[in-house]
Amino acid sequence: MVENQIRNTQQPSRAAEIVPAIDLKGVSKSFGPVQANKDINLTVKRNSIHGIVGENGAGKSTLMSILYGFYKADAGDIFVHGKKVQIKDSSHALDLGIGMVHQHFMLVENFTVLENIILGAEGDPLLAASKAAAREELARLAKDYGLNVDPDAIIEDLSVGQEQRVEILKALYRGADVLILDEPTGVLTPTEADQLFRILEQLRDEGKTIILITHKLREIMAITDTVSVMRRGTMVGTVATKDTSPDKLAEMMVGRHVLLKVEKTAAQPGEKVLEVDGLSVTDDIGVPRVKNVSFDVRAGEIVGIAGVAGNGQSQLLEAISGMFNPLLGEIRINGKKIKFDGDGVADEVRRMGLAHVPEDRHKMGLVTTFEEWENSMLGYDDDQKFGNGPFLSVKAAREDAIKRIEMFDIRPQNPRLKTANFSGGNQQKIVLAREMDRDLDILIVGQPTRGVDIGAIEFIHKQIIKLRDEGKAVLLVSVELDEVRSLSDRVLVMFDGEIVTELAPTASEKEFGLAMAGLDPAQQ
Amino acid sequence: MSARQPLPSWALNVLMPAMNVLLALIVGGLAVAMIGENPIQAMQVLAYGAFGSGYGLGFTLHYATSLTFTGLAVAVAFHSGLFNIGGEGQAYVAGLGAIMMALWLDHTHWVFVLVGATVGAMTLGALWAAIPGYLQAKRGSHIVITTIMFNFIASALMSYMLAQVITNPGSNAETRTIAETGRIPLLSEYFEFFKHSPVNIMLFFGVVALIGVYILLWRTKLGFKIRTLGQNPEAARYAGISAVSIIVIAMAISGALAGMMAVNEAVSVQKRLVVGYVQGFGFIGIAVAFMGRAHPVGIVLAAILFGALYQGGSELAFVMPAVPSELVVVIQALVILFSGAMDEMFKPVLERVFGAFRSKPQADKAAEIEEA
Amino acid sequence: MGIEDIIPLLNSSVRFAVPLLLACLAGLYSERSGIVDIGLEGKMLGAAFAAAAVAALSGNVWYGMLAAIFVSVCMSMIHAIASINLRGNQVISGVALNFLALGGTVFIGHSIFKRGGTTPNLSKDERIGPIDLPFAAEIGQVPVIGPIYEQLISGHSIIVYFAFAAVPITAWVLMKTRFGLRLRAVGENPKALDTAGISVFLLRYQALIITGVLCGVAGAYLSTSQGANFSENMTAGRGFIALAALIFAKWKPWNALWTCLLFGVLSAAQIRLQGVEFPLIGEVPVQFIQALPYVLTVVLLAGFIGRAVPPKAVGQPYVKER
Amino acid sequence: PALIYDAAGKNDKSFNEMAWNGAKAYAEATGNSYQDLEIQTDAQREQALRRFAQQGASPIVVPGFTWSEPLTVVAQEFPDTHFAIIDSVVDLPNVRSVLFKEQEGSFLVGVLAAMKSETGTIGYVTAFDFPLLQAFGCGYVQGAKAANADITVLQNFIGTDFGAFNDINTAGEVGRSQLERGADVVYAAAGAAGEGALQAAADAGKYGIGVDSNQNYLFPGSMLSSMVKRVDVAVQAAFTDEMNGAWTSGIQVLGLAEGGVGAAVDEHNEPLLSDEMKAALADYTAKINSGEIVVHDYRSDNSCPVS
Ligand SMILES: Nc1ncnc2c1ncn2[C@@H]1O[C@H](COP(=O)(O)OP(=O)(O)OP(=O)(O)O)[C@@H](O)[C@H]1O
Ligand SMILES: Nc1ncnc2c1ncn2[C@@H]1O[C@H](COP(=O)(O)OP(=O)(O)OP(=O)(O)O)[C@@H](O)[C@H]1O
Ligand SMILES: [Mg+2]
Ligand SMILES: [Mg+2]
Repeated sequence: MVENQIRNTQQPSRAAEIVPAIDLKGVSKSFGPVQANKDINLTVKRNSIHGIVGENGAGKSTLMSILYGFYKADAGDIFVHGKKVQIKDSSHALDLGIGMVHQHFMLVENFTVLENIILGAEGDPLLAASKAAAREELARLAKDYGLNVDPDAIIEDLSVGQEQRVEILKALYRGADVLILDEPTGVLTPTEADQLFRILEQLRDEGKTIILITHKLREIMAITDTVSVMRRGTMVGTVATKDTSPDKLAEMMVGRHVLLKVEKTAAQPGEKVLEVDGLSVTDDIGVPRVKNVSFDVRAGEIVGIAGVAGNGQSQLLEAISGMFNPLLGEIRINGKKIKFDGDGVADEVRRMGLAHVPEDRHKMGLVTTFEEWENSMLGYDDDQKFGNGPFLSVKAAREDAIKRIEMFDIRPQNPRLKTANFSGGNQQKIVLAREMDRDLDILIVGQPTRGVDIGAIEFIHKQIIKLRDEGKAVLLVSVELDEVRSLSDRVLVMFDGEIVTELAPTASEKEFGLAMAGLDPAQQ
Repeated sequence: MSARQPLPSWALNVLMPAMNVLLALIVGGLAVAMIGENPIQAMQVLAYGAFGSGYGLGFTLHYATSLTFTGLAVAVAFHSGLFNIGGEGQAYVAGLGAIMMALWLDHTHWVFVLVGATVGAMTLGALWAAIPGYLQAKRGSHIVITTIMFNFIASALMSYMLAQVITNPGSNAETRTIAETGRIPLLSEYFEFFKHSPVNIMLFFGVVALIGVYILLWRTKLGFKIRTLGQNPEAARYAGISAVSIIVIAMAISGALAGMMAVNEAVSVQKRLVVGYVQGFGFIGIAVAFMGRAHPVGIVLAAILFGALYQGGSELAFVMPAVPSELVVVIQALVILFSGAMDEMFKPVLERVFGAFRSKPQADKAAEIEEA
Repeated sequence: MGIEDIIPLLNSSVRFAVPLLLACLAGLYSERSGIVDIGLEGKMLGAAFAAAAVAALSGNVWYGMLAAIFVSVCMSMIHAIASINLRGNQVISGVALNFLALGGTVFIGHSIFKRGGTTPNLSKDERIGPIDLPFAAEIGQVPVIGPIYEQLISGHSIIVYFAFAAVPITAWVLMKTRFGLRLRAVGENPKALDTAGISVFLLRYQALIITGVLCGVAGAYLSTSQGANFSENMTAGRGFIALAALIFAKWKPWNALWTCLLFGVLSAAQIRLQGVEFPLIGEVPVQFIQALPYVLTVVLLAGFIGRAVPPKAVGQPYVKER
Repeated sequence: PALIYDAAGKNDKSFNEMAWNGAKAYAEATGNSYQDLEIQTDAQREQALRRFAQQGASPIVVPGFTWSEPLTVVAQEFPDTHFAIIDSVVDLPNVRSVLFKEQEGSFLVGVLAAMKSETGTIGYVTAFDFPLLQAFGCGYVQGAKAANADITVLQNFIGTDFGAFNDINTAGEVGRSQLERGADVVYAAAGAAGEGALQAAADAGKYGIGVDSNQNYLFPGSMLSSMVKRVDVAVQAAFTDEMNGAWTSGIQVLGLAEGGVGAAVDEHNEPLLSDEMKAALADYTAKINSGEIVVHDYRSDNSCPVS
């Protein structure tokens, strides 16, 4: 409170001090068999930044979706600025000044920014007027908060960072004074994240109230005033940020002690496993994405690729894993060249000893409508152990799946459950279990912990290190700079399709910052 | 907690479909009443005509066999992510392959005719479906357009073949009849029970096809690849599955299945090929496939249901001539509507009913059953 | 082949194109809102019957038109209930409507007119006849453009002008109005609309009503303007062609116009090419000529049109809570 | 007695409806009743025949060549039942096969068309490429050429399968296209769809020729004539012969001479026919009956000497 006042530029009214912006009492919600929220109480002070943390599937998104009127609570009361309300639907929530930036963005991909902004808030039946109005308002917001995006850009062409700005602008355009952000930084680079936080603080200082869901305790500690912890659909507790620490929070979340920093010994690199030579990749629409990239990864080392999202990492991964034919250059695994002919050499590449954990599990790594055991053999179904000849041995496959479920502690422990019904964290584990637990020579991993809670992060990091210590080669791509630095033995920084430099993980934030901006620190 | 409870599987998979079909029959009955006929009697006749005698059953099964083939065809394509509206044309063109083999071999022995016609039918059917498949995979030509177009093209092609090429002077746009020696036996030749009904050896082929498709889709690696592609093309790419070859293969299988109808109808029963012999069975196959949830068990049930409606319908035409024969089509439509498209209509109601009767723990068990 | 041959050809093309165009636009509204509609055929057939039957009974074709629209909209609402409220399979629902129309028209038609589904012939004033645009005769005297105006532009059924007007109107609605914006959004990402506080259900219902109206007009055109009575299954697959045209047109109104006109021209030309001696080839079997429109469609598609990307959410029922 | 219609159904306003009329005529003339039935699928044909045979109906008349196969089967099962098939031959002791010389009737309307035409171009619209329908067209052309050696006859098909018999709109466009290409008489042999073409002719103030039943009443003033095919006579005859115990099996060919086919002349089209035309009708009728003119039957060799 005290520091609030110090920090606040404008003095909040007395009323605001006592009347909380949001007050949830005994809120419960269940989806069929799944009880997502059990009797939740939550109080959010006016013009404060309130953090919410919790494991995957803890019920954070659901609780916020209820507050935003997207879902209806089965029980419980909602008070907004002290007034008891029955939030009928999202438009009602918006009228009450509650805006939400969803975890999975709610944008129409082939619309312009402007169209997305006005959608649902058009005003009169013809668009012309409202569009003009929106333009001005956007200009104003851009000026006030440095939230600038080209109003006529098509969403598809924007980076995730920009997409998120659009989401925030949507909320502000609708005059939200309570702003909910669900895992906003999951997809952002450190720089983007910092920009976002500056904006959030500015909003708070102007009297808005912000609820921030995140899996990253660093962020919680950095900008929240208060933090609430959820576990398995219940509210474990709410504390003032200044009175707590990452380890305490982690323990509250998971219910046990967790190591937050990765412990690893020095690497003993062996001979080259993966060699990339003058690789250039051009995407379907002819845009060059990877430009003459060369590097190699040795047995027993983890090579990290740092960089802002959208600088060619994805295309690099796709080329190496045989999913996409590169334009020029060659890739060798254990000295054997990958022959790109026709569509889908990914299976051959796998047989050469490469395992691939894709960046986006929902889009690529999993068929969410399949049962868990089916996903646990995706890409390896031709293996002898899954049945000989053309036939598939369901029995063998399920036994194999159970083995992996136990080894990677995937929950619920049911190979017959539809994959969509696993939480994101567990979905990620299914992919890791499939790719890591086999005799591979090199593992390439994209965004291994995106959207995954710390309990799972700790586990995943351990597994990657273990693999390295068994003398496997690992290529790690992540937009989480911390992650890259703490896991890798060498770090390559990628910018605009090129590898600008190689840095030691111990290099300073500043050096990385420069490199990721495309400037080789060596030359500075 | 609301009073709703998740339904046990028997309620979901037996009770609800039954209620849907019943509703369809009731509405159909209203139509009958509308024109001043006795609906109860009509429904009795319908049911008796379809199942009441070995003879009626024979017809029902014969129609069901054809529908099983066209239904499975749609289902296989569907699992690879493609909507094959072309069953009608594929079955039609397949008739050409079937009959030409049959007429070529009919002086030998019916076994050769059976094998030859089957091969011929499956080959042409597969071809007629694989082309749209290839165009989809390679050129991105939308399969729905191409299969629709191929239906029309098939009609023109067959009109040409039957009127100008393999025609037989004196008779009308149809091939000559298969010689006695080469006629595929009807079951009635072995079972008096089926006397005078067209059900024939292809019935067993239908059963084989059902099991075959099940094994293909859920017990082979090809099937796994087909389903992966159908459910998530990106994941298929990630897994190194070649979309082009899988699509072409899936469509070929689909067409081959549709083609089997030719052997059941044209070769075995009509013993010759006549213009437009498919008579819409290809289109009903779409309904059969979707109502059967693209699963062999569902498909066989749907096929029998529709077969029964056809056969019961013709019985109705004898017994109650005042009822226009189109009533059957109307009832078919209602069945498709209620048990196909509106299949969850009664779910909320039932959930409340069950909720009222059952205590929490049981409900949870049911929930688990449902989830697994 | 001079202008005096071309104009009739084009007139015929227009008459072929109009029902396709109306049905195609109907499908456009439905599918842009995220609802697959393979029931266009059935709606047209039902409407064609209603129009012919009511016109014959009342002697007033406009009552027929209203009946057509009413029937088609009702069918569209069945589709709406199945696919929006009950989250049923939209393809099955469409198939069901097609069969319902196929059987229902004859069932009812026969019980009323006792002539196996066909309705009595409509006299000239019981039909929607051609109308002459202002000064058709006068301008007709002007060389070249004269005949074009008098014979090609003028002298069509009001429905023809309606159909052509529907194209720019649809384009305008889609791009320039609130409804259009929301319609496009709901077909791409209904959740985005829902979270913006707009009812997905309501919007889709509105779209399907428009679909019903347009199919109704298309059906009325077949049985009371281009033709003069109803006959069993008289749509003869036009609904499916329209569906193909919609995809061919990549769900865009102007493309829809060109596609349907193209198909109209091919159909009209096909008739005139039957039995014609071609240089070099000689006379081609008539069936090959008859297949021409369909074959060319496939060729064009594979050759030039390429991949058509449907509205993202099309076909999937909107489920809020899994 | 019983009558089982072909797929098009008893209300097709042509072939099957004629058969129905015959049955009705029999009922009126004798006061006896008859049974009839429409079928849905081909598989029902045998079923229907057998049903009536078991019920003891005799004779059982089936109009349409598609009946030949099922009839062959069932007629053998019921040697004591009498059957009659129209438009096809089933060579069995208890079956009467009735054939019509459509080409002869078509010849006559061809003559009328050629004589009526001022443009020197006439048209023939039919459902699809199908021997029976080709036979109509071939006779029509022969007649036209006989009356006017250098007449042009446009021949067009509506579709490629039985669906064409219902596609009124395309039929209309086909008719129009012929009119636009200079035809001023259109002969439509396409079941229900035929009306589309006749309508087009009427709308354009040109002439149409109907088929099977006398369709002159449809568009008085623009119907030049109708090529009537007296299926009704055949059906009524079969019924009455049985009643009078005068049943005869074997092939019965009904041509012009037997009054089985002809060009309908009634109050509706009388005014349109000039005296020369009537004279020509009589003249050619005589020549054909006398055998002086033999009208080629397309079905005999699946080809037509003239076009
Ligand atoms: N739309 C839905 N339908 C059914 N069940 C759902 C739905 N959304 C969430 N759930 C259930 O509610 C639980 C809570 O989900 P929620 O999304 O709130 O978790 P979360 O805390 O946001 O997880 P994450 O940190 O991964 O986003 C999930 O475990 C899931 O079982
Ligand atoms: N069909 C379903 N039934 C029950 N629960 C579901 C279903 N689909 C998803 N869930 C739950 O909903 C929650 C939210 O879904 P979501 O896909 O956002 O998971 P997530 O943990 O947020 O993954 P990510 O962080 O990658 O988005 C997840 O925790 C998952 O357990
Ligand atoms: Mg969440
Ligand atoms: Mg998440």
